[in-house]
Amino acid sequence: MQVSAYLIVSALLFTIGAVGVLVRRNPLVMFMSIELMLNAVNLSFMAFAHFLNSVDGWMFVFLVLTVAAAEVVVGLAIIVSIFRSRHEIDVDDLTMLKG
Amino acid sequence: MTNFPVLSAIVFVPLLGAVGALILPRLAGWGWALLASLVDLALALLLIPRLGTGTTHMLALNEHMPWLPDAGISYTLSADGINLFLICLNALLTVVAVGASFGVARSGDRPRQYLMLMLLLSFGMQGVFLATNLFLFYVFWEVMLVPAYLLVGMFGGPQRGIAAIKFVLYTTAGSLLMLVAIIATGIEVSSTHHTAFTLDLAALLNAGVPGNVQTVLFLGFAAAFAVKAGLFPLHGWVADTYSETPVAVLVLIAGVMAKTGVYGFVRFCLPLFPQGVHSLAPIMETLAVASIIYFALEALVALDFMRLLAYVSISHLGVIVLGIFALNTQGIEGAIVQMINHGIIIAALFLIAGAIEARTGTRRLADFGALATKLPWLATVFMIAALSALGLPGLNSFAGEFLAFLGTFQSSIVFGVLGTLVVIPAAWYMLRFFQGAMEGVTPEGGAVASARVADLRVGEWLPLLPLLALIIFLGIVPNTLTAPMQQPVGEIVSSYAPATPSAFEAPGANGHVHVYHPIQVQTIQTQTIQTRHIYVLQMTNALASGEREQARVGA
Amino acid sequence: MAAGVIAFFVLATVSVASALGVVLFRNPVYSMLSLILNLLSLAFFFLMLEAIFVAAIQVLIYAGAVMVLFLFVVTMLTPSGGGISGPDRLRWQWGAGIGLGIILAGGLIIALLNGSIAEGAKAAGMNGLAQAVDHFGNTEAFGQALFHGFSFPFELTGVLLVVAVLGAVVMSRRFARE
Amino acid sequence: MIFAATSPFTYTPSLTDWLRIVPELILLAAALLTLLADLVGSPGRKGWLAIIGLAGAICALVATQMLWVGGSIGEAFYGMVNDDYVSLFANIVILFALGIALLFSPGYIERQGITHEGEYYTLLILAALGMMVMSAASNLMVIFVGLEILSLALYILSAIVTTRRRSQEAGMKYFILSSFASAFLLYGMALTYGATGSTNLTAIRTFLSSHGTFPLGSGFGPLLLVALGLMAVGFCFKVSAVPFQAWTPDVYVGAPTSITAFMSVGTKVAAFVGLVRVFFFALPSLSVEWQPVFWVIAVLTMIGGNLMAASQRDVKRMLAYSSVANAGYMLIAVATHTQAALQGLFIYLATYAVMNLGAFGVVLAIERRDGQGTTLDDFAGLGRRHPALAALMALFMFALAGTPATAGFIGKWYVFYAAMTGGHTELAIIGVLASLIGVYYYLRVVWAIYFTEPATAPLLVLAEEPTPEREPAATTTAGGGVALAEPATAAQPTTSTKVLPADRHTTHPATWLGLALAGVLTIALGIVPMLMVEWALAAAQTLFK
Amino acid sequence: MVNLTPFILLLPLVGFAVLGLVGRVLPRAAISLIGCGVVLAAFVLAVIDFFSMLGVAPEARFSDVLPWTWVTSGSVTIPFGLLSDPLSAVMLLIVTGVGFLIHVYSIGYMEGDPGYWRFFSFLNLFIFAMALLVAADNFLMLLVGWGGVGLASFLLIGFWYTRPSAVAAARKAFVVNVIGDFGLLLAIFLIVKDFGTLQYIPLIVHPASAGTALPSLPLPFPDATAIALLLFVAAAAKSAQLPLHVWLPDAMEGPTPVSALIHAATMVTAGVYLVARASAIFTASPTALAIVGIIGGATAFMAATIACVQTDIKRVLAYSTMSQLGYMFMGEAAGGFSGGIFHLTTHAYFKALLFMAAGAVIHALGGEQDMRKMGGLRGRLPQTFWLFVIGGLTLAAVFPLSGFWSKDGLLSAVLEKAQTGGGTGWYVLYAVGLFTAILTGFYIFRLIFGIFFGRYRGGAIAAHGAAPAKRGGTRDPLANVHEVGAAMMVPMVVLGILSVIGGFYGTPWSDWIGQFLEPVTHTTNTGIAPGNGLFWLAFVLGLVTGPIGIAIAWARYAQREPRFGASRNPLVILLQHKYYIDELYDAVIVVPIVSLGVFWRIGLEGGFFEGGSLGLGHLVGGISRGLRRLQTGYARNYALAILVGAALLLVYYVIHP
Repeated sequence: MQVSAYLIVSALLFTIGAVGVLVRRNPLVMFMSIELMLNAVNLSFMAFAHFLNSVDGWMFVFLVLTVAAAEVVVGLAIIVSIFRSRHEIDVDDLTMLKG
Repeated sequence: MTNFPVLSAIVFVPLLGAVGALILPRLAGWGWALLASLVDLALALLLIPRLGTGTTHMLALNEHMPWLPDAGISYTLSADGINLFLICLNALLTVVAVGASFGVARSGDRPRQYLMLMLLLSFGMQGVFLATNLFLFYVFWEVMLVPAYLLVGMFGGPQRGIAAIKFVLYTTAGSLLMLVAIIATGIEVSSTHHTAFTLDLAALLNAGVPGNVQTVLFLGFAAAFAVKAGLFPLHGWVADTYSETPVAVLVLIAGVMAKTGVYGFVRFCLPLFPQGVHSLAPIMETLAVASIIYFALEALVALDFMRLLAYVSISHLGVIVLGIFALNTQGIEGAIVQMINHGIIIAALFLIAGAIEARTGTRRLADFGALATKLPWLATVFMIAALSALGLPGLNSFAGEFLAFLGTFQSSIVFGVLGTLVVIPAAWYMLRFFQGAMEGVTPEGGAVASARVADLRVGEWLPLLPLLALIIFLGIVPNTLTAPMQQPVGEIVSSYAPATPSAFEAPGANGHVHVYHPIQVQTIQTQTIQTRHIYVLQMTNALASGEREQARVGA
Repeated sequence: MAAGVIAFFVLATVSVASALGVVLFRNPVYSMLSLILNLLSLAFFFLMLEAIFVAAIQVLIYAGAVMVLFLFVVTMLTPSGGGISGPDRLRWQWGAGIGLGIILAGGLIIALLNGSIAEGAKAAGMNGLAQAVDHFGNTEAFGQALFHGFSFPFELTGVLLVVAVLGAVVMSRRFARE
Repeated sequence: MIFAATSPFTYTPSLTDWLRIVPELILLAAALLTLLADLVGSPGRKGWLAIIGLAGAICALVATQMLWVGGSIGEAFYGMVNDDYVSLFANIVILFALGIALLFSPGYIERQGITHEGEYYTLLILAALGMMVMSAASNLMVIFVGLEILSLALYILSAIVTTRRRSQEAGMKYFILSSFASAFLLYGMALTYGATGSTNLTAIRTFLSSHGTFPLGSGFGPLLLVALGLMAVGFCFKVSAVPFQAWTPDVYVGAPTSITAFMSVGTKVAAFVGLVRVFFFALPSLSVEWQPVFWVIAVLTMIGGNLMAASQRDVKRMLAYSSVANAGYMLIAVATHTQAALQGLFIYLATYAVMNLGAFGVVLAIERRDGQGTTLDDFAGLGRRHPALAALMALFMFALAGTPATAGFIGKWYVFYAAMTGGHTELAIIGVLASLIGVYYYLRVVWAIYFTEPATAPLLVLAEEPTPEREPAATTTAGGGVALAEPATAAQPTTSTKVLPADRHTTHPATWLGLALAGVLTIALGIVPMLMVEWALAAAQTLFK
Repeated sequence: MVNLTPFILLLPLVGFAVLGLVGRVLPRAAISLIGCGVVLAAFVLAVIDFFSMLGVAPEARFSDVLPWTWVTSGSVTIPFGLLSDPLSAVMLLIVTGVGFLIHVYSIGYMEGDPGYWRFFSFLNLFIFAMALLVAADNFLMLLVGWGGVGLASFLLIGFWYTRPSAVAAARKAFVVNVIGDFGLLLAIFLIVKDFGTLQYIPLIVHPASAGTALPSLPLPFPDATAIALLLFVAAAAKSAQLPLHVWLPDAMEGPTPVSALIHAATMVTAGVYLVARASAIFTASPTALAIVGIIGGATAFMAATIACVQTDIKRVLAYSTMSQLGYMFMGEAAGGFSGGIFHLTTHAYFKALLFMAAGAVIHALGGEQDMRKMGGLRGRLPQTFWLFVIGGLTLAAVFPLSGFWSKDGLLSAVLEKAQTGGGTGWYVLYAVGLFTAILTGFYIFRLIFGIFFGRYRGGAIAAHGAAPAKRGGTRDPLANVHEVGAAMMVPMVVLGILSVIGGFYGTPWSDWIGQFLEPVTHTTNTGIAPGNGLFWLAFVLGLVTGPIGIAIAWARYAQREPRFGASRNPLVILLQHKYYIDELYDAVIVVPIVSLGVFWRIGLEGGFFEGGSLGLGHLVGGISRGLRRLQTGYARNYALAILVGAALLLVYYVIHP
């Protein structure tokens, strides 16, 4: 397989994730979309690592995994905290700050 | 004594005064402020014997210290015949303004801040007049703005906030463009001559600004200066600011700060950008004439005497601009003389107007009449100041206006005639103000009819007296002012006039290039120019020189 | 080779479809499951790219542990109808999002099709992953790099995790003082 | 062994490596110490945690100084971090910001009733650590991890007032948007890696300079260019450049003010240093490609930030937009891409840090318990109520407006100067015109402080009515000014006798110290900036070769 | 010869300063003493100067004192110089001499005015300024004096500053005079441009003086016409010539001594002096001279016609002054510069006398100035009556009073000019002059008859300081009317004597004054020589014109009930409205300027500038609010913005290479 093939899959996943953030108002789903974007990038890294014969990509993926895990923890904590105080998690309701 | 950094002292003594004024309570602070301003005045006056000989070059007396050498920034102060008297004026008017603030210090609102800001303003303006590194100049230029903004806004009339912010926005718009022009000047000079980037005026003058960019750079500087001078059509801030500001502050703002703009033209634009100035001089002259006439007419129909004086002030500043852009000796010297005179007169007029308003509580001209019956001394003082303002021959303003118009006339008859025309509306509006307030009949039931009748108090006399003395003295011997600037102005003019040797021209104008040494702290002396005692028989040369003069003007 | 190509296309289809599922499923739980599917398909990609260890942690940690946490929260917060009520005030973002998505994907694909791995970079063989794999074995090579050349970022992840833990504590623990 | 000592598979960190990250290590130690110390002592009296953090910051600062003066500097940990003048310069600014934020915190925490004090301090210090790591990074993955450390810490800190909806909202928005933008950055990094074969900045630089015809001559151009664009998105988000600025005002307003003060400065430093490391150091050969982009973004940011700030009445929000606008001025330096511009950028960062921290500090000092009370109306008459706070605020406002003899002017001067020497006079002109709008809204604060009286009548009258004997208590005020009520308290006149003393807060001594420090530096950097200029030059020379 | 000019200036200046600063607290006697004393001393010095000048040869009668340099700027040096030469000597004698007499007169006239000290202070100021004007050795110092007399005139016209009419008159006088200053300034600029100096010495000394040590004016020189005309603008403004004459009648609002001193004897003649002083420049431009002549003639005629219908006695005299000044300019235009100065001196005597006498009448009637309310005062005020008659006869140029010689000299110069090739225009001017002479005799005796003859037409006159007499009382309404005191009478008598004999130093047979002034004025035209055929014709015409006018006046007004009232004759109405010139100026100049100012204030200042800056502010504010609406608060919108930015960047980079 050409590297381009992986990259195109990666690009598609990334785009879907990005659009997902835009179109969904459930923070959990938005969050999932972000995970999707990160994973798309991971795919690119792995493909590059493979085709470049370079270990950097692997390492980067590992870091991204960790970061994603940490983000999940923090993000879910924030979402839960908000849910606790207002029993609604619609992102569109968070518009006190504007203008 | 030669090693004493007198210029720095002149600049920083007011700052010292400001600090003291902030710390000390009411009258002690006032005393301290007055002391500081008096010391500053004394220091400034001490410069006159050193620089008033008529033989000192432009930028003769220097104090130099590196600051940010990589960026061409240094702490350089210079004094010569051009700024000598402006320094004195600022010091004097600071004394006057502080003196006139006694009431505030005794029982007014926030006296410590008031006095501090006033001295800070004076500090900034001394810096503006003395700085000859462009960066330093800009620093002081803006430092001057801060206390002015606060003074207007904190102590002004009911519309003070708007007036203050308008003032700041107008002036900042100009000065930010100047900032760009300052940087560009340094860059153009250093890249043309492949020298290190510097903003020292002396170094820039020695190197020379490349001709092709002079026009643009000049415009950048002119934006700042023209706004400060209230040149038409950039005057939008003037009337509002002046009518909202307390008079003691106006003494400094109208009396001195307005001069910084026109001073900037002389100090920086003319020597640095001869070609640019030359090509744009007609436009500047047009604007100056427009200012003169337009503001004169506005003064003629103003309903409120503070606004009237504001227009008077900028109309006269138009005369100064006109003189400067005549680009000949008489014009520029007249302009500088007029800067001093204008400062003195407008300060006096604002003090008087303030005294009137304090007594009557109104500033609508229609409310006034026959005050002279109650306030004869005030009327007398007012009369003298008004007469000087309208350019009565024999009082100080006349000398400056005469030279400025003379210079203008020699460079362009049309502008000369149009500019001189202002003497007619000037007489009209000043008399309208004077007579309207002091003479005629008191309107029934107005604020004036029931006004307090106390004439000028000692506290009001003292600030006015030195101004009156100068109005008369400088009208009789204006040569006091022009003599020290012969040489430096001659050097400026030499870049505009063809190098025709003339028995009556200053040596600097003979095409002889003077090299400015900002680094050494010294006063540069050349051979004594022959003193100019004029005797009847010597006048035999006059006609011959007159012909040359004509040739020079024609060229 | 052909098997590889077929596998690639199958996996590509699955991953893209599951990604779309994440975005399009109304119920976040379905989105969640779809995401897990996507992660798994990626793990297979990693296997195809000969990164065995990464594929393993992708399945174990990501698709496993992390997603379980996720699932837990999702189910907790979406008792019925997803915790979202009321009409969507930003429906138009669907149009904008899809439009932009097409542009984005189009741009990326054009760029990616026009470029490939730099020959020079490939020739430089940068840091010889293949040799290391040959020398140490796949997982061992990963470990060697992690604990040698990449020890610093690896240690940094420790800081990151401390932050995450603190965050979780701050967000969830409550004091009586409030 | 078939691998050389520099291979990633065999590289072993030595003592030199560790020595080069001493400041970061000290800070980490301080963070952990704070965490441990949090176990001791009762809630609500944990101001001394700040002292630990402060000690850590000072020690780190000293270490930074020692590294600068005599330490062995250079890359460490297999080229992951680069302990050079750039990172040291950034360390100084970040640690300064951290120190000031720590000084601001005790009083603020007390007043706002923030409960998780231990975590607060630890996260604050760790965020600073993240910033330092990010600015010292010389590898894309360290940049990314550093960025994530600081971001995660800041998400939590923004949302740390869990009882306040605005704070939660700020945390949530920041979290979603920042993660979103990070994904773009990460994708850009991935593509860069693909196009150049390495994540190490030096390697990328070497690779690009050794392939002279690259990138436009070959087919790799688009890949790297797209990578460039995506990374620009990520960095521009972090520095709050238009059109990626939208989160800034919301998060800055919602977050606790001490955090806002810190992140407005620290994030900018870290992000800009990261940005210039990537673009100036690693990708200079592509400057033709990225300069125009940053040109456009700089212009948009300057104009947009200033315009949007112009009509704000909430000073905190206005400062947020001002932060956007200032990012625009800094982006001028990026778009100019010369050594002087880099120097200007560093100077701007440092000067911006002191004055912006100060400005937020004053906002923090007058903020009410409910996190409100930062509008212009609340500043009205401050000159009479709190003369010292008012004077400081005026100073910071003038500084932000770029008045000479303050730090603000030095920064602007160097940036505009660099832009013009770099041939971008038009950017300088746009910059000065935009800053004219800035003058308006900064000085409007001064207007409110000095030119207006408090919006409502003194509450004393209200307090007098039910219980006249309370009057003496109400007239004494700790600020030394005249006791006038905050406007909002007048809205509940019935309970005013209770509300009044509670809401007339004193400013914590540590806050005063922080404000004084910021004030002194704001003036000092405006008048004697030589040392800073020199350091910035050294930093610029390091990076711009 | 000695040159005491600096002291002549200094004395009244000291007087002004002393009286101005401490006069308020000085006793009246001290004020009178100081006020008159300094002028007397100055007069004595002027006399000494004059006689010492007579002692030296005519070419050597120039002495320049240069106390200090006023200003030096580039090639222009202007000293504060005082020149003593025949012209300035004559002028100083008149100024200080007549000035002194009027000071003395004022002691009586202003007695009881609360502003007594102020009045004398201002009078001294005037004497100083006028002395400076005539003694200056260059045009700039002349301008200083020129402005100074304008100021003094302003102050004195507006002396009673609570009268709105006086205030308005003062302002009008000042502003119109400033128009003259404007002309003078421009003339000065041109002189500097052409010659590089403003000193008289090189400018005014004519080729005729070749052979002396003094340099001469190059002829022809550029801009001669322009300079001359600009100088004449100044002269016309100061001397109330068309079209700048409007201020002089109004200036009669001032106290009568002021009218006598400033608006008759001295200041208004400054224009005549200026033309004589710059005779070399005027001579160089025949065009300018012709214009001066036309304006002079027109003013002489027009003012005389207006004077024929006025009823305010001071206004009659004011128009008379204008008319006489017109004569002087006419004569000077014909080249008779010394003749102009000669008439200036005689005019100073008799017009001052007339004003003083009018003042005596007004004083006696308690301030009444309208001759419709006078009549029959001959019996009550006999001395005043006779002095008035002497003045009137002199004005009417009745042989052999001084006015006859001087006016005849002027008309004769005009005729000579006409005869020696000046063109027919000069004949017309001569005819106008003759006709005006008839009018002169008419209006002045209309005035005399109106005041002193016929029946008293006014109301009862109160005694000074007493309440007005009760109406319907049987007492003589003129019971309280008395002849004025010695302080007022003596100066009148002196001037009466001077009016009678003052003409004998300038007869056609022995033109002493012409010869004396010759080194300065270079008079090209001393009138028709006695040997000429036309001489006697002209002489006789001069003899009869005045009496003709007197006779007409006698016929119409020397009756018991003369009619001064309204007339339906449109010509009379036109004259009563002074040709509607004031109204014309209001409509054409004042109203447009003020309207323009107001229009600008509303339209430009309030509209464009104020509105513009506010509008700009609102625009920025509006954009700001508009942009802030993009900041919706929806996180998803923000994400959209990020994505849009990213997409734009991407598209740029993809399509760009």
